[in-house]
Amino acid sequence: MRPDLRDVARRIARDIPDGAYVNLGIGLPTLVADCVGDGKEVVYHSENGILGMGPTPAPGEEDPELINAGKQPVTLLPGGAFFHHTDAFLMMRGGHVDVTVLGAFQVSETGDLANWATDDVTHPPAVGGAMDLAVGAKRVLVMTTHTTRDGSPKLLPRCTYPLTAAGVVDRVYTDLAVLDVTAEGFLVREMAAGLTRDDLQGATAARLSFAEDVGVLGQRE
Amino acid sequence: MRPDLRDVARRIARDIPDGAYVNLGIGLPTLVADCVGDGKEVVYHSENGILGMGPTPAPGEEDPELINAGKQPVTLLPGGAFFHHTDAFLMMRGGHVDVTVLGAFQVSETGDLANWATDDVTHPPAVGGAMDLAVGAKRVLVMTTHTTRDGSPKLLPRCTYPLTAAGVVDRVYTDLAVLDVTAEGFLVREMAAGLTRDDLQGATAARLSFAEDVGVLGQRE
Amino acid sequence: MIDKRVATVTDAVAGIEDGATVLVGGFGASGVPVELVHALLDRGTTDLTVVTNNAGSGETDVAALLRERRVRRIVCSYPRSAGSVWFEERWRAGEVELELVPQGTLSERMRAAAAGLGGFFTPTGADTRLAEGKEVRVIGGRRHVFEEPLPGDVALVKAARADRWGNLVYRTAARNFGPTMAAAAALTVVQVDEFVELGELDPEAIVTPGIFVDRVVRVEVA
Amino acid sequence: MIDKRVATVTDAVAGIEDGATVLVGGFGASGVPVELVHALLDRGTTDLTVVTNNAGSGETDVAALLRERRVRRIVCSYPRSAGSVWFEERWRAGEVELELVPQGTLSERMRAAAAGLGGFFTPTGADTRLAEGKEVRVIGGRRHVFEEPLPGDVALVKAARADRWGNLVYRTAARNFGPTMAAAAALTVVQVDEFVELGELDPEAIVTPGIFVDRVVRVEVA
Repeated sequence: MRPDLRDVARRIARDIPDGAYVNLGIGLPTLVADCVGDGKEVVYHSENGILGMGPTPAPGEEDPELINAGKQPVTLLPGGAFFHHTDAFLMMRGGHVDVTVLGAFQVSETGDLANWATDDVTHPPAVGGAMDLAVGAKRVLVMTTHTTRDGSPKLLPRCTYPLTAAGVVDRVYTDLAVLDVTAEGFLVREMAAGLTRDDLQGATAARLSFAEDVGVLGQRE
Repeated sequence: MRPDLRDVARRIARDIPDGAYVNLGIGLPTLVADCVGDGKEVVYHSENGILGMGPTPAPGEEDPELINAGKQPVTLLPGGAFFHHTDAFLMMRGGHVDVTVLGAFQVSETGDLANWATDDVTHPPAVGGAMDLAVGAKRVLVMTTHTTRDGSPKLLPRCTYPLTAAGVVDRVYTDLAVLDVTAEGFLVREMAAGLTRDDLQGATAARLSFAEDVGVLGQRE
Repeated sequence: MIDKRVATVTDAVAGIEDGATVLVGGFGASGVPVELVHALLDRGTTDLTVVTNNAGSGETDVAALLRERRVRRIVCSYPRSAGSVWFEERWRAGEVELELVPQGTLSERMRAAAAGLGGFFTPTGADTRLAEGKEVRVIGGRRHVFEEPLPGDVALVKAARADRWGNLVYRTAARNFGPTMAAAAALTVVQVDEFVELGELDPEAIVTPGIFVDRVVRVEVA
Repeated sequence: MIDKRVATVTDAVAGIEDGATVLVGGFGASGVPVELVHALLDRGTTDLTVVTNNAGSGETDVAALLRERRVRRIVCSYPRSAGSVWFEERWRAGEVELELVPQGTLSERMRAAAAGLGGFFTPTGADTRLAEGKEVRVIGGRRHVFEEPLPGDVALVKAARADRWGNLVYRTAARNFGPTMAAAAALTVVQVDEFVELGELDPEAIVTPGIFVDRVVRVEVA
């Protein structure tokens, strides 16, 4: 059975070490927070000046000013701290965030990331903090569907959409595979059960290589 | 009677407006704080992260960590704040300090200031925060004896000692005169009682011009 | 005697002129100085350059400035959001110029202005179209783009409490751009929920020292 | 589980290697992490580059490192003070290299390293001999000098209180270089007077969030 995005989030959560400082991008990546368990203590960072974000508040308990980067209400854990935006981005750009998980429109085999703009010029552009996170986090993980809704590949030899940053992606997690970005391009570490190498290559525009011991995605839970 | 340095400090204090944010350099300029009265509320800034410094603590009341830039014990007034060094210098460099009073080895007629190094190479150099204050304060006042101990002039066409900053001095207060730095060089605003213009020019290497209404230094108290 | 408190939001925005560059605090709806922006709207000030993270939403604050055609140019990292209808309308019609800046660079450029620096090199955006026309330099083997300071004529900021010296503390994530904007503008105007006596704020915990603040006004919490 | 507390100053300085660049907090005698520097001395670490505002005084901390010839190079704004005997002795003998940096530039260069920036232009020192050999650029009609980031392999910092996440608060003017140095080093080691429980520090008043801190050790107040 093809893994769904919650399975992908669970898989990413496994790769987040105990004690890590983590920034989850807006949208899909926020699913990861719910999957980090096993007694791990992870400190979540938000670009708007929060370290130590806790779970979503109970209905009626929301504080309209205490929000995350996606403008959703959050809470603060004991040990959490508030600081201003410039310090929040000092942390992001300066390599203090251990792991970030970002969404993507496209990822290239050299680790280029495109996740802020398409070639649609009828909508005003918006970039937010994606570029700072992409260049600054110690480890950049991408969480994405393997292809677009119409089946076009998202893992490409070169991105065609405007770049967020060049050569920054460390690992990509999709509903079909886990792939490392290496000097030789995408290296498949895990694949969804029932998928052949040809299937996966067929859904990928970049040329894939395969690790000696390709695991089954979602089978190590 | 030739004014002493306490008279000069009193004269400077008169020029500090109510409500000003003021940084007093190490040494002589600290005399100014004791002379600011008349119900003025002045906020003193220290480069080591203090705004709202109060008077010297009573003997036995010193806190060894609460010191000023000259490493002397100080106190904090209600409304005072502590911050880190980088923010302290952001204030200094960024034009947030209204007035600084600095000592000088030499001042040039174009407002160059030399106050951190002589040509003595047997002592290790030390610069501290003088350069940041000199370039950053909105108004740079210099407090100095008019000549060195051996009678050499300190107000020169050009400084011979290494510069602290170029073109920054607004006004110089000495035991002989108050002089503005103008596009035409030093303009004498006030002179000590009993001194002739020739006396003053004789003690000054730079060429002086004189305001239409030269006042008597120390006579406006 | 220092007393930066003013009585009304009208007093707070007095003297702000047409053509001003105005830094407007807030991230999403958190920390937005809504009443100050509305006072500026009521004042009739126009031809503004607005520097702010988002471009407003619905009919309030920056969205209202855009609706009333007071904004010539907006410098911003994320103008597009649910409800950014007026921004999109004015932008599509070519009635507002947009300078898009990565969020960290936006904040850092204001800080550079506050700190009296002439600019800085950042890796953020160096390999992207947002670096077009900018100086790029390889430092430590990595491409960096040169970014200029971004000062404001005015900053409009929301904080939680102030004393008469203008010392400020904020509340949770409403702090966001406030401290940087307060330090980066020639005239800094702050709305707070509450005034406190001088000395009541902990000197170890003051976030924005009064040296950065020109006017504070109390706005009743709704 | 995050617990950055270590039991002894010896544990706190474990692994610091010869040749390291060490940022040492303090201004005069205020905020100097004396016991951490002595632990580094006891460890025998040598060939150090020390970045610190002053060069020590008397026989303690940085002065002791200089006396014991552990310092190859010192980066500093004001090495000369009453009692800076060991610095002067080593400097006169040509046994320690001095890089003199204006104090604000020293602090800002460390901040640039902390912030992941490639350097900045500052007006400070631009017309002085401290700009010799450096790039000078006229920005806004004013001469600016280009300054590079100054990162540490290690920072030794003194604070007042810490929790197990490494969140820190300081005491009065002992804060000085601590927050900047803590953020600018690969390994940040902090001595505090007191440990507190997680959640005991006010999240609005934490000065150094634990993200910048690797080890905290409690040192008995004499």
